[in-house]
Amino acid sequence: MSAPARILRKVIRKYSRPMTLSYPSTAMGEKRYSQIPPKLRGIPERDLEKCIGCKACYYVCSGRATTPVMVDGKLVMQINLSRCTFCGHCEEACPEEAIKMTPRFELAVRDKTRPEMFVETTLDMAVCACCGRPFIAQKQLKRSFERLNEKIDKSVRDEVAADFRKVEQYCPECKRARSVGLDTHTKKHVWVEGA
Amino acid sequence: MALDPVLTAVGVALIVPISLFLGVIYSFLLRKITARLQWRVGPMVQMYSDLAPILGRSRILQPLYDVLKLFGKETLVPDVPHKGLFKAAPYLSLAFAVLAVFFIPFPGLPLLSAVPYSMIIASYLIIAAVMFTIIGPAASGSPWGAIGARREAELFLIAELAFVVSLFSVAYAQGTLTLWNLAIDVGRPLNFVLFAMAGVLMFLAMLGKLHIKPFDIPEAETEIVAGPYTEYSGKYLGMFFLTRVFLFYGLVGLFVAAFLPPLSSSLLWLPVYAAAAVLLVFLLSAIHTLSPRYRIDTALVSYSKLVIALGIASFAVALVLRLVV
Amino acid sequence: MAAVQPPSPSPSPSPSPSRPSDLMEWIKSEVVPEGLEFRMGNENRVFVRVKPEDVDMLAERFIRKYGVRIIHVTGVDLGIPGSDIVYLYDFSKQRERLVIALEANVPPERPEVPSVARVTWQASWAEREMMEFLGVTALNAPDTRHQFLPFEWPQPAESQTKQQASTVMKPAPGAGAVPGEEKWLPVGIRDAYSSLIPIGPYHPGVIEGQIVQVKVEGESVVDADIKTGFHHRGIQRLIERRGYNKGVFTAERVCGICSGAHGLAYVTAVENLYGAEVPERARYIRTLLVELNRVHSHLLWLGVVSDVIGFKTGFMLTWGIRERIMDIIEEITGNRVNYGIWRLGGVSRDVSQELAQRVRSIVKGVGDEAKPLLLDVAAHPVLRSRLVGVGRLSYAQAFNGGAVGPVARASNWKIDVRMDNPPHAVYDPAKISWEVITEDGCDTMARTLVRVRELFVSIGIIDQCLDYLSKTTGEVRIKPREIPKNAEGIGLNEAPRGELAYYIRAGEGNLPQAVRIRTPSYRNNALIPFMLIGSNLADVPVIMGSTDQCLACTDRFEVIDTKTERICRLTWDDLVCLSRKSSGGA
Amino acid sequence: MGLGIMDKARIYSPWVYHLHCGGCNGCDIEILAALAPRFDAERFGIQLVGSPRHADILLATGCVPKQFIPMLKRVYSQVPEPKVVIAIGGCACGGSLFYEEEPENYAILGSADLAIPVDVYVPGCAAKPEQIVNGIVQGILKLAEKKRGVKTEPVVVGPPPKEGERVPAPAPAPAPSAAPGSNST
Repeated sequence: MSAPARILRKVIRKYSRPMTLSYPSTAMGEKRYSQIPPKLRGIPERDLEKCIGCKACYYVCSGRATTPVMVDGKLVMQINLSRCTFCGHCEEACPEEAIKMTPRFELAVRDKTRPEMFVETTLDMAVCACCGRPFIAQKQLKRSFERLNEKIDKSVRDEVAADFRKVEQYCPECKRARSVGLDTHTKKHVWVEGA
Repeated sequence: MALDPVLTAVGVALIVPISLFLGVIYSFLLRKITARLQWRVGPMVQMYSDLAPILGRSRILQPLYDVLKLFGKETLVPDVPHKGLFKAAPYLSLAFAVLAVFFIPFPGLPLLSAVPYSMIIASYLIIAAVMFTIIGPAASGSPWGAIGARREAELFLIAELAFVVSLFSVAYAQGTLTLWNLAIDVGRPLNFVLFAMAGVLMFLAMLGKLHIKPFDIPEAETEIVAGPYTEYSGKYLGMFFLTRVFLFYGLVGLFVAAFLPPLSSSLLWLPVYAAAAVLLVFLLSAIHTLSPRYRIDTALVSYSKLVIALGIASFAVALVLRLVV
Repeated sequence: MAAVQPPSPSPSPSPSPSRPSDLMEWIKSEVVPEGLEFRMGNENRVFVRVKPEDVDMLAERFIRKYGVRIIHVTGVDLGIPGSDIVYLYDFSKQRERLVIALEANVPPERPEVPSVARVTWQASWAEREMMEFLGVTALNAPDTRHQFLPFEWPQPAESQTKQQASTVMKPAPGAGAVPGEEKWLPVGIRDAYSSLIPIGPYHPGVIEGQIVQVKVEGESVVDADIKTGFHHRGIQRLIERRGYNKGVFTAERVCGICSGAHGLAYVTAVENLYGAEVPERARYIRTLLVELNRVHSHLLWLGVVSDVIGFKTGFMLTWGIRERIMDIIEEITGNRVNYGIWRLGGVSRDVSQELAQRVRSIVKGVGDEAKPLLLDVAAHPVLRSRLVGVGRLSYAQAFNGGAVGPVARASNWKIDVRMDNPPHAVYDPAKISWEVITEDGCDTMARTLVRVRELFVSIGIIDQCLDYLSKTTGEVRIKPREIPKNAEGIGLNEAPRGELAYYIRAGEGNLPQAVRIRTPSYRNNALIPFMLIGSNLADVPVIMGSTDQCLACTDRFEVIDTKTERICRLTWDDLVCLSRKSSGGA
Repeated sequence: MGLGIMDKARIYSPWVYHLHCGGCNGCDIEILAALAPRFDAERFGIQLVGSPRHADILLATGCVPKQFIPMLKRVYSQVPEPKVVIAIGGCACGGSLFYEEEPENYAILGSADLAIPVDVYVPGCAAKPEQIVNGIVQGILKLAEKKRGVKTEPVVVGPPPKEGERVPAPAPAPAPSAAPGSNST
């Protein structure tokens, strides 16, 4: 039996029932809709409570699709889906597990600037007491203080907390400028006030 | 049989929509059966219920929609010296295809096939329809068009040889050149041997003329962009596709008329005619699914060997039938 | 065909396992006797400082005496101290996993290097690429035209001979080329008897953007030339700016079909930099994914070639089977195309035992179903008539031209990176039993058979990997150590199309100073014009497809044509033949 | 009545032409996978055609290396008028991994919408075949809105948003009447 005849027999017997999924329409029931594995790297989702605005995902993103954006005093961590490569690297790097790659992938838009193309979390910023410039997200400040507490043993904890209270209200520049005066400065015994 | 003008006039007016509809159904069947043999669904007969309002209820008339869409599109004409010929070719090839349909009997509608020598006229019209798909692209000035036209001409040689030899061997055996007489009398039982052989020959000719897979060499889109139709767009391309639809109906009608005599003689035979046509389309799509494309030179060699051998054999049988029996 | 006849293929002694110490003696005594400065990298990589003058003499000795293969010739621009030209030689046939890199420093005021391309044709393309980007001229190289940039751009290498200048002329105004937009198109002499067919960048038979100039008499091809460089996205400059961790994701997106191979090659190169040790389970997961990538790439290729021949059913059936493999890849890594699990020192996702068990049965089902079907498709008489004897590439041409992967193995040259210098995955015959497939047909049919049988070997490897993964557990990742400052790393991997080489030189500030990628299609594309000459026009897409060339791979840098002995008048006229002024008319 | 049928016919038989502008051919293969048996696009009459002259819908993939620009524009100008361009994959939508701002990537232009006007964006690094079929269905709907003979003037689209630059949120879209599964027109 020549090869084409064998192929025809196989085609009629095995391949005449189409394996086509009924994708855009759900009329044929869920099973034939489309098979999506649970751990698919689809559209990322940011959890508002957990995100502390630490920009770890921005430093890790190889395509720079995640960008921190200042919008009228608020920090907006924005993933621009038109440039995102869905690689899941930010999900690994996020210290707070705020980003989750959902198996959702359906997205076809007519205009690139539609809200569906952006995954955002907005955080309000802590303002520097001295120069009045927003320098860090409040949540990140609070969270880093909690992290600090976990690591320090009990005895020193309240003293450190007091120092931290003094330091936390200034932005890095002001802190550097005024740090000598603060009694938390390591070499404060060297510096003599006004000398 | 005298030609009463009234009946033929009605027939002629009636046959154009019928042939268009049947041609579209045949091409749809070809696409659908090919798809089902390739493990997929193909144009859907019954569109999904929730998509129907947007994308239409059913796609049986898909070839018709393709043609209508092409008529609705803007037409780009290349800036070549002989633009007139480029534009005229589609009109002429469509005209000849429609004319050819008039000479092919439909069960119950003898049309002009009762005119003496109607077979010769029908075959010449079909030849002319295919001829203009060669002349038009040759004038299109693009290297792809030129190569496509040359391949079409080379293929045309062999397909034409098979077409003519099969028709005339049957005509010679029956002793008449009018298609209607052929379509009516079954003649001697021995004819079936001749009908079978000439039928296979005609089948090969149809493969060549309708660009079915082993011989769709002119339109090999992966080798030469779109073959002869590279430069055509919009309504000219639509006309070429319409020619193809009418040719499909014409060739199937001719096959049934010449080689399965009683079928297209009267209205009673219509269901059998339809069954024979569907079976023929199924065979065509099976061949279409199963064979890759020949290269033009190997195609000419292997195709012509087969065609010449069968041609001589069928003429011999026709000779025996005509003289001895 | 080539400037130099290849030596008879030296009998490849079974590579004897060598300890680093006696390796150095062997190199000092035999290979490079002069008192040159040696440096031993990790995993038998040896870096030798050489004077620029005797580079071609060394190449002559290596090629003549040992029948060695050039992996790549590339240059690193150091700025003030001139630039380092690196010649990578694959000695893995002589000593186990030995790769020797000769580095010649070229002063900025006199950037000349004797051309190695005169010795062996394998280096001709790499040298033209070097000349184009670094401005280091190879003295009397056989061909000095541009590699990626359009012909039109200024020629850094002034040593272009008079004769070559005549072949490449500016487009005469009004010669069909739209002035202004198309100024980089050279217009040459149109020969009277043969018509020139530009298979332009937009051609249905070719998935990616490349121009093949085919000079045709009637239907038979007289002369051929390839100009690509359309997919050049400056990937190497990006990786150099982004650092090692982000580089994984950039390297993975060089090519969509063999993204697994690129991921593993890049990770192997960086791990070679600092001599990493990768946990056993991660190695098995890496092997599993590279082999899955090979299976789906070969199925894809079978579908595309049968589509180009016109056998649409072959395309539909092979791609239908391929969908099941893509489901498995999607299940394991989360994405069908770019797997994204490659990390320095291991893998980012673990394959659970239950998943490995389930996938194993699916893969076995696919293997059993595909085997009879593919052998039937390969035995189809009309298909064979289109493939047998088409695009011939003899063993001498393959050896001298430096073919890699299935194209070389189909010409009876037994080279396979998984056997010679395996990447950081599990390939030693002790743990996984597999074998290298070779055919001696030397034509497109042989390449088809090589790929079909390789597919089933890969399915065997996948089965063994899954068997190991479903039985054991372990950690999948070790933190990468600090990368020493001026370390150099060479990562080799067997991509579905052939040998893939990454050369990375570490710079300061945790950024690579130089990343050089040499992809398999870079070599196989060079041989396409040889296969095209003498074939039929209808076969041009089939031959171009038979090397399974992946332009996106090649164009991370890219390729221009080759140079035959004869003075080749490589011309092309109005480039895109569809360019007709549209006169409207509804 | 005549025009009505032709507009309807334009929805029923969208012919697709694959316009690769320099991508990594991950999305190009997914487009072919959309025509393969599992996501058979021919159910909706979609056919891959060989020449831009026959095309209605252009599937643009890739981040347009600079050598492609003249050819891309030329092929775009040859597609007969009621045409729709669908940008498939991250590269064509926003230049994904290869687009860099301050040390500008010397080799590429950015994304396909900088060279030709794009109607539908389908993001994803290797957009899944389902997404592509979904995008084509969106393209069909957009094609239906384009009247015959009305030339679509090329919409000049600026470069993708720079880092730190807030993209203005557009006006809310009309109620989506599109096929389920795609969440916006």
